[in-house]
Parts: sequence; structure tokens; C-alpha cells
Amino acid sequence: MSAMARTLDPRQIRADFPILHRTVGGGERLVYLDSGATSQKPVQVLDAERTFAETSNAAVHRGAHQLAEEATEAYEQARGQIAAFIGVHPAEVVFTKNATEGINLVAYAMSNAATSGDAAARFRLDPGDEIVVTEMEHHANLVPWQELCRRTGATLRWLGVTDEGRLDLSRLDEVITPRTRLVAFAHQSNVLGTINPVPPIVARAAEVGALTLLDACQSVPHAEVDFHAHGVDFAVFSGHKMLGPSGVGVLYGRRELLEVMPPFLTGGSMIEVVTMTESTFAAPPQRFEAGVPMVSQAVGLAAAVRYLTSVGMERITAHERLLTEAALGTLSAIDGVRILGPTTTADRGSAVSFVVDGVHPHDVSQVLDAHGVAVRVGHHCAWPLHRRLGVPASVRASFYLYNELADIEPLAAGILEAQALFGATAPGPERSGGTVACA
Amino acid sequence: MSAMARTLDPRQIRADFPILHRTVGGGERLVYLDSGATSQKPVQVLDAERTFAETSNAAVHRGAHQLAEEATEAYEQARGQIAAFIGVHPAEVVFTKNATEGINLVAYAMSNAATSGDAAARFRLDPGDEIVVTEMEHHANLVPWQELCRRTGATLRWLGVTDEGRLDLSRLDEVITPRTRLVAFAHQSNVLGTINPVPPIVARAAEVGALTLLDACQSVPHAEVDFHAHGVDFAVFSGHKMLGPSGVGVLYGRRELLEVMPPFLTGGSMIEVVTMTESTFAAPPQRFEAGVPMVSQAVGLAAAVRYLTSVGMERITAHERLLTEAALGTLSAIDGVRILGPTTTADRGSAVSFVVDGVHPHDVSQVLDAHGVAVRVGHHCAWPLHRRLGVPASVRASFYLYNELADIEPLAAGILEAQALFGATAPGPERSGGTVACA
Amino acid sequence: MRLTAEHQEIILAHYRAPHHSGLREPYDAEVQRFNPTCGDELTLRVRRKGEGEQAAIEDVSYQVQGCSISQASVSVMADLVIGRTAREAEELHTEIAALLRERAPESGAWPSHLGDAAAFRDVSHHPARIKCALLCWAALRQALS
Amino acid sequence: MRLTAEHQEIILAHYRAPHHSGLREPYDAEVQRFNPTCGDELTLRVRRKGEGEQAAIEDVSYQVQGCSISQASVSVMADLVIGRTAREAEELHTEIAALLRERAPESGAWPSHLGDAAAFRDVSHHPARIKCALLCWAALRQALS
Ligand SMILES: Cc1ncc(COP(=O)(O)O)c(C=O)c1O
Ligand SMILES: Cc1ncc(COP(=O)(O)O)c(C=O)c1O
Ligand code: FES
Ligand code: FES
Repeated sequence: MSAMARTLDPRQIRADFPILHRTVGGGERLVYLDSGATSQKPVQVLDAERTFAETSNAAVHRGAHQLAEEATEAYEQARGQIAAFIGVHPAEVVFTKNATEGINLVAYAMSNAATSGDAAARFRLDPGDEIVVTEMEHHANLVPWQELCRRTGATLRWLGVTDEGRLDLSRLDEVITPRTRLVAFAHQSNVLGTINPVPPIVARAAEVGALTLLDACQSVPHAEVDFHAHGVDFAVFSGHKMLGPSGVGVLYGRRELLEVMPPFLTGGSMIEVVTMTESTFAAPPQRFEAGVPMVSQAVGLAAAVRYLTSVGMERITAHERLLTEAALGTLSAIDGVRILGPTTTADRGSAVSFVVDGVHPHDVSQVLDAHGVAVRVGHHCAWPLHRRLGVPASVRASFYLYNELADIEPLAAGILEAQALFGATAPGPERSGGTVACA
Repeated sequence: MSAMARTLDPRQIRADFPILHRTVGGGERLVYLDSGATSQKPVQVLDAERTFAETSNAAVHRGAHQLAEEATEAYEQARGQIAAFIGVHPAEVVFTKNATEGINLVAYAMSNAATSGDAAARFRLDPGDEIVVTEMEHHANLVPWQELCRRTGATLRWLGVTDEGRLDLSRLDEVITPRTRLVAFAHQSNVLGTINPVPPIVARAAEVGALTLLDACQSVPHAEVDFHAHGVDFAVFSGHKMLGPSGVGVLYGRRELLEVMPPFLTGGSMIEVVTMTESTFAAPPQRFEAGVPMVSQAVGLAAAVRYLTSVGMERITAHERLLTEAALGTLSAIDGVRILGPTTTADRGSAVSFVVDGVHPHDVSQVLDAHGVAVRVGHHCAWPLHRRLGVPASVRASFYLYNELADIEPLAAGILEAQALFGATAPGPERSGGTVACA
Repeated sequence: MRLTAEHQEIILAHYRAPHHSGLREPYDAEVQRFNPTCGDELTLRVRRKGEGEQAAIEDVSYQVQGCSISQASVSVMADLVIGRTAREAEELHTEIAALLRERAPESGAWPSHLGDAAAFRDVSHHPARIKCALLCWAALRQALS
Repeated sequence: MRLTAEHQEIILAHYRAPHHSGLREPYDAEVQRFNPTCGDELTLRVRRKGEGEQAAIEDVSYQVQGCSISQASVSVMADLVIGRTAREAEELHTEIAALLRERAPESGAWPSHLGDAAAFRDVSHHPARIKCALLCWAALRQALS
């Protein structure tokens, strides 16, 4: 409540992020607008990891000595805090190395279901069965399903994207059919910022008995998300995009499903009984965490969750909305800049992607970088979406709680400079949308 | 040279490890004898990670701004230093989250070969084909192969273990046959300390055209290892057992093999071209590193490698031999203590596992823990080996460069105390080998 | 793990001279359970009269391969539940499990109706050993269900 | 990425008015190559006389979708290799690739026989952009092989 009342002061936040005080290039202030790729980490997270390493480091779930017990306790406490943050039960939280592993875990568990007996029937895929994704997916939520289809003979279908960068739900009932076994979709596009409507998709999936998997990589860091409330079966996100360490991610799975889902990675700590000829497996979440896990990273991620909670997710969302609104306004006003995706903040997060007519995105970023502005360029691991929008690549500025309104001005200035240097105004061949045909 | 001349001074080493200065329980000195499970980390490693996070943290291989370039540089430099440490080419080093993932990667790549065209024929498994392991494998190098066999219809075979805890090579030619497609074996047993002879196994595998995978989890941290010299096709190890962070491991793969091996985890950063219907994949090692990787952990592991190199691997091996010799001597001298595995230091590393007649391993460890001595108890993820040796569990003391001769005395004292408290001398039912039959 | 001297004494007493141990006939249900952390195992037999919640537990017999905690725990459990109903056993299980998982070392002694189980209070700081103490209770629940 | 003003000028000149650009006929080999980091692509045609190392490169024509570095690089490359032998082109490729990967910013100017390629010296600090500069060279090697 009081958290909502106060708006967020990014200068106060920035004090916690050592890297934001460095300069780049010839002494420019670092303007970090690439949190959509990976966020920076506050001292609270770095300290949590360090303290763990210096006091309680040990292999978890394997030792009976004091250090091992402290480490196990820290690891499971981290699981509990992260579970509470996303509104789920701790046994529904599986630690993975990143979101990509989480998605692959479900995809491989589904192909493993073929040889895993009747209990796993829910996950089995036969030729003719269908997996549904969307055209705005990150490669991480597309390629694993293509590969799953290739392994099983199932068919991949997808929901299209409108010119405005919204999911085209007009064909929802045609695309999700009784043959659909799983629907995997992004909660928030890492390119467009578009926030997809979960309820109609989950409802349609339920109607046809399909599983759902939510790619929450770009939502959990930026807004309050409750997976139980959303009613999805699975969800994934990465620690490194939410102030946490690299090397840790989360797969959420509904308890009843994890209970019967076949394992993916096998080895130590996920077994029940092992003989030379066969093995049985532990209950979830351990069943899905083979080998010595990323303990200090889980501890760091829990510290990140505490940090985010103490700032307040609603304040963070509101702050980002402010920045996004300003960025959309400033960039739209530049001649030759075209925003990809929604141009208002309604159902939209803080990733702002755009193209500059006649200037290749990498040339834009080169100029921005020379001024200390860090943006991402390329297809942002969403190549099909770029193809759909008719551009080979784009520039993305993405904001987080430590960004300030003052970060937008150097972004705009850099774009203008790039236009002057490389732009269509300069002599040379016809250029459009960042594509150059040299013929 | 000079490194070899000087013996290692553990007191000097210990100064670099903050955790070794803490006390446990009621103020006891921590005697950490569980490095076989996970090692402790020197400040040099913790500082390397921290410095990276505070100055160059960014998503690697994805950005064009200065931070992203610095991060990519740090990540690839780490790969190069680690490659040099194990005598291989950087493109042969794949970062994984742990050794377990590395083994699963190869196992899944082999089942994926079924749908990956002719280039991957080398990896294909048909019913009737065979995978060979040994009876002393860690679950991480056993269960993934059981599962691969279940998926493909191939058969798992294994080399047995002698009563002395050595690999039984007498049946080598019977077990490894022209039907064998892959031989996976531990370089050094995590229970027995036994160092297995690589040349005869690699030679026999070559004879029948089988691939080889070396589980080097327990060798790379403790001795100089050169995978090219060993001539193995694949090898794995974990960062957390060699002074590095948790959450990072390495798969080594021979270049020509990685070139044609199908991918495992799919998603961002491992692709070449992605459309909605199909994708092509990048060259190794990127092909096998889907998603944002564990960058700061790779940087930390490189710092660990530099630390180990600066101390000198030969000095470390020699120091551990000293400790092992002393431990074997002291423990053998205790009535009722039975050492599992070789009782001399010939072809033997520093893991010393034992049972105390009539006292359950967990009760031994409880007494040891009360005196600050951290050992591992249980089957150490090598349950079939324990069955083979006729014991359900054992106590393992494992040494590393920071251990001192003085660490052995409290170990011995604790065992004597456990015998007095729980031992066969006490009234009660018959007890043997830690097993208690209450009937 | 550290046990207070008094608790250690109680556990050792059961460990050295376990109550009701052995596998006896006749029995109505037999359950075998593994402790996945350590690989130890327990075989538990129950003889009961009646069905459901009101079934009377007439005998509990067992064979255990495990540490002193698991051995003492099954001995203590047999003392507590023989002669009780299935429902009472379930309540004891719930109460002991809750106390073990509570992890409030300060929270005084355990209630006296838990008998020698009170000695397991110290185990509550030790997640791995909680499983040792609860192995027999989980087996009993299964045998009664 | 930061380019010195002088190098930026050279690159911009090629970028604004690329040499030998377009896809021409006849040709002996056509190669299409993607830059996996950015997804950009280059189509390159070569017309040559003779075979193997001694083949004379008579024309290089191309169409490129890419950043200023990749566009300038193929323009510079065409200048350098047209009229040379396959072997000489290979040597230039090797030399430029080595210089780009050397990452020794201090190591003075590039040799004058590399012509305008010298402007790419600053790229050598930037792994991602090295691929942009080398895309055309890799395509040429493939087209000549
Ligand atoms: C011999 C051996 N192989 C494999 C592993 C698995 O390593 P990790 O758990 O780090 O994946 C271990 C250690 O746990 C080991 O000692
Ligand atoms: C929407 C979305 N999904 C998936 C991913 C993959 O996350 P990671 O690379 O951490 O596995 C990302 C980020 O890269 C993303 O933005
Ligand atoms: S250690 Fe196995 S039951 Fe206690
Ligand atoms: S960024 Fe694509 S070629 Fe340079």
C-alpha cells in the first residue's frame, strides 16, 4: 500500500548497482537499456552469493554434516521464497540453468513419455498430435517444440501476429483443436513488449484438454505474476533477467503434473533406487534436478526476489510504464523511426523495439554505443517474428527499475546522429527497413 | 619445475579460503573432508566472479554494445584458459551446468541421431547395439545410459569390479564387442579413489569402433589431465569440485565429433537460421550452449584453473598422496575399520571410503560432525558399487590441496568415539558392515 | 548433528535394545520403504483388528537397516502405537512430523504423550535426519491405508 | 564500437558508394552466406578463368543485406581481389583474418597492400563485428573452392 503510494526513485535504486557507476568508452556515463537480454545485479544479490560461498558452501541433499545441512537449508529456503514470489508451492519449483533448459525439460519429458508407462500417458505425443506456439516466440520457446515434433511425428501449429504486434486470436479455435497436446506461448514478447492475454488461451486449451506452458521470462521480472491464478500448467523464467545471477532459472509445474512427468536429465540426487539394470526416480522437484545444482545461484536469485519485493513489483511496473510512455513518445516523434509493436502502454511491457529507415540496426547501435548507450540489435532470438514484420532486424531499448527518464534523451540523440551518418539522406543506393539491396 | 621442487604448504593455501576459518557447532575448527562432493572456493575465484558482475556483466554472444563485448570476451577467454588446462582446443569445450548435464547431452544427442540424417550416423543406436559402462560408476554416468538404452532398445553392459576395488579388465574383450557403440567410464572412482587405466579401454574401444566418454569429475581437480593425450572422444567434469563455482561444468568433445553431433538443448544462441517450420544449427561449441549461459560461473572457473595452475597440479597431486597415505595408514590401524578400494596410493586418488563394523555410517558421521569433521556418508551416488562390495553405505573422507596432516587425527578420534558409542561392543543385536538386521 | 546428552541416551537405549523388533506373523499388511537420501530400508508389518480409522493396532513388527535415529524411531513408534487406533496413530504421525519440521529449537520440550519420541527434538535442525526419524511413520501410514 | 574518424570516413565512403556492387552475369560460382550473429546475408558471385590456386578472378559481384561494416568490407574486398589469383585472394583473407583476430590495438597501421581494408583495424576489438567484416571473405573462399 505504502509501496504503491510512493513512486520509485531510480537514483536511490541505482546506488545498489555497482556496474551502473562505471563509465564506458572514452568516459561516457553507461546508459544500460538492455535489461531485456540480461539485468544488472544489486550488491544485495552479490553479497548473498558471496556470504553463502564464504560460510555455508557444500553439496546439497547429499551430506549429513553441518555445512551440508546449512547449504541444503539455504537452497530449500531459496526455493520457498521464489515459490511464494510466483504464488506456487515450493514442490512446484524446479531449478534449471536457464529458462531454455526449463522448456527443453518439458519437451524432452514429453518424448520420454513414449517409453515411460501409463502414468505418463498425459504427456505422450503421437504422429498427428499437435503442439501450438505463436509467431512471436523467442527461439527458446519455438525450436524445442520443432525438435519435439521431429522426434515424435507431431505437427507444429501457431497463432499468428497482427500488424499491430498483437496475437491474432481470431483463429484461436481453429489453431487449438482436440488434436492439440500442448500450447506454449510468451506472457510478454521480448521484442514487441506485447503482453498476451492468458485467460482465453488457457480456457481454449482446457476445452480441448491441452497442456499449457507460459514463457514468463519477460513478465516475472517486471510485474506481479501468479501462476496458480493464471491456471497454466507450466511456466519458465530466468534468474539473470530479474536481478539474479546467471546460471539459474525456474520451471514451474503444476504439482499433479510433475508427479507423473517422466524425468529429463538423469544422474545423482534425482533417483530413488539404482541398480545396474534399472533405476526408479525421486519425487518432484528432485526428480528434475540431476547432479549437484547451482546452489549459490539459487541463493542469489532468492535475494533478488527479496530485493524486488522490498521495492514492490507494482511500483516497478508503474515506473517502467512511465519510461515506456516517454520512450514511445520520443521515438515516434523522430522521422524515419518505426516502432514495432504496440505504440501505447496498454497491455505492453517496457521493451521498445524499432527500426530506423535506411540505417542498419547495427549501425544505429554503433553510434549509440559510442555514446555509452547499450541497446540490443538483431532479431533478438525471434527471427520468425521479424520476418512476419518484414524487417530483418531491429534495435531494442528495454527498461528496468534502475533506468531513469534521463536515459531516453541520449537514446534519441544517438538515433538522430546515426541517421545523419548512415541515413537515407546520404548519397547511395536505396535503403529501406534496415535492408540494403546493393543492386 | 620450481613448483615441483617445493612441497605445498596447506596453511598458506588455507589463507585463501574464507570458509575454512569458520567454526562449526560449539566452536570447533572446521575439518572439511568432503571435497569429493564439492570443493571450497578461494577468494581469487569469488573475486573474479564479483568483478565480472560489477564491471562487465551482459548477455554474451548477443549484444553489440561495449558491455556485451567485454562479457563475450571474458566468457571466451575463460573457455580458452580451461581448454588449455585440459590440453584441448577451445572449440572442443562446451559449458554445461554440471558434469551430469554433459553426460546427458551426449546420451540425448545419440538418441536424437535417429532423426538427424546421415551426418549423425556415427551416433545412432539401434536395438541390439550396446553401451558399456563399469560397475563403479557414479549414477551420473550410469542412469543416463540406462535411459538411452530404454529409449533406443540398445543394451547396457558393464565391466565388473574386483574385490580390491579395481576394474576387472580380464573380460574387456568380451564386454566391449563390435556391437559396442560407446564406452563410458570413470577416470577416478569417487568412492574407491581407484584410478582406472585409460589406454587399454580406449584401445579396445578403437578396435571395435566404439566412442569413449571419460567421467573426469574426480581426476581433473586433482591431477594434470590431457584429454588429447588420453585419446578419449568425450569427457566431462564439474567446476564446483575444482575450486570453481557451482552451476558450471564442462563437456569436452573431439572436434570432428562435435561437428557432426546433433544438438541437445535447443533455443537461442545455438541456431543458424530459424523459421516457423524448421531450424538449422550453429557450429560447435555454440550448438550445444542454448540460452543465456552461466557467464560469471565460467569466468569463476577460469580463475579456479589459474589458481590450480599457479599452485601446480603436480604439487597438488603429491600433497594429496601424502594425505592419502597417512589416512590409509591411520584408518587401517583402527580395529573394525574396513577400507573400500585400494589400500596403497598406487593408481589411487585421495577419496578414502570405509565402513566401521557394527556402526552405521550416518552414526559415524554424526559423531564426526559433532567434532567439526565434515565427511560424506551414504552410497555417494554409486549404489551398484556399494552393492557389489556388500555394504549398503560407507563413510568417505576426501582430501584436497587445503587439507593438512592435522586433519586426520580428529577423523580417527571420531571413529573411535563412534565405536564406543554405537559399536558392536555395546549390547544389542548382531551388527555387520553398517547393516543392522533387527530380527 | 548434535544431540543433547539426555536425548542421546534415550536414542541409544532404543538403538541398543529395540522394542518390538523382528518380523512377526500373522500380519495384515507389510510395507517396505526406502529412505532415498541414504538408501536404507525398513520392512514394517502391522496386525490390526477392524477397518479404517477405528482399526485397532494389535502389533507392529519390523526389520530395519538404518542409522540409530531410524532404529530408535521405529522402536519408539511401536511403543506408542501398539494398542492404539489407526486414527490415533495418524494423529501422532502428524504431530511428530509437524514438530520435527517446525525447526524452532527454542520451543521447549515435546508434550509428554509423545513418550520417548521427545528425544528426536534435536533432529529437527537436520533435514536429512528428519527423514530417518519419519521413515517408520510413513511406512505405518501406508500399512494402515 | 568505436572507430577512429579517419577509418569511419573510409568505411562510410564504401558504404555510401559501394564498388562493384550488384549481381552480374556470367559467373562461375554463386554463394549465399548468413552471418549467424545478426541474420544478415550476402550473395556473392565470382567469375574466374582457370582452375585451382592459379585461377584468375575476373569479377566479383554481390548483393548484401548487412551493416555498414559488412557492406564496406565486400566493397573493399572486390577492389582488392578482382584481377588477382585465387591463391592471392586466399592469402589476403588469411592476412586480414589474422590481423582482425589479433586484437592488438597498439600494433600500428595495417600494411599498405591491404588498401582500404586498413580501415577495419578498429573492428578487431569487437568480436561480433569481426564476423561482419569477414563474411564476404568466407563467401569468397567458398566460391573459389
Ligand atoms: C565420478 C563422478 N561423476 C559424476 C559426478 C556428477 O557431478 P555433478 O553432480 O557435478 O554433475 C560426480 C560428483 O557428484 C562424480 O564424483
Ligand atoms: C521471452 C523469452 N523467452 C526465453 C528466453 C530465454 O531465456 P534464457 O536464455 O535465459 O534461457 C528469453 C531471453 O533470452 C526471452 O526473452
Ligand atoms: S541414515 Fe539411513 S535411515 Fe538414517
Ligand atoms: S550486423 Fe549483420 S553483417 Fe554486420
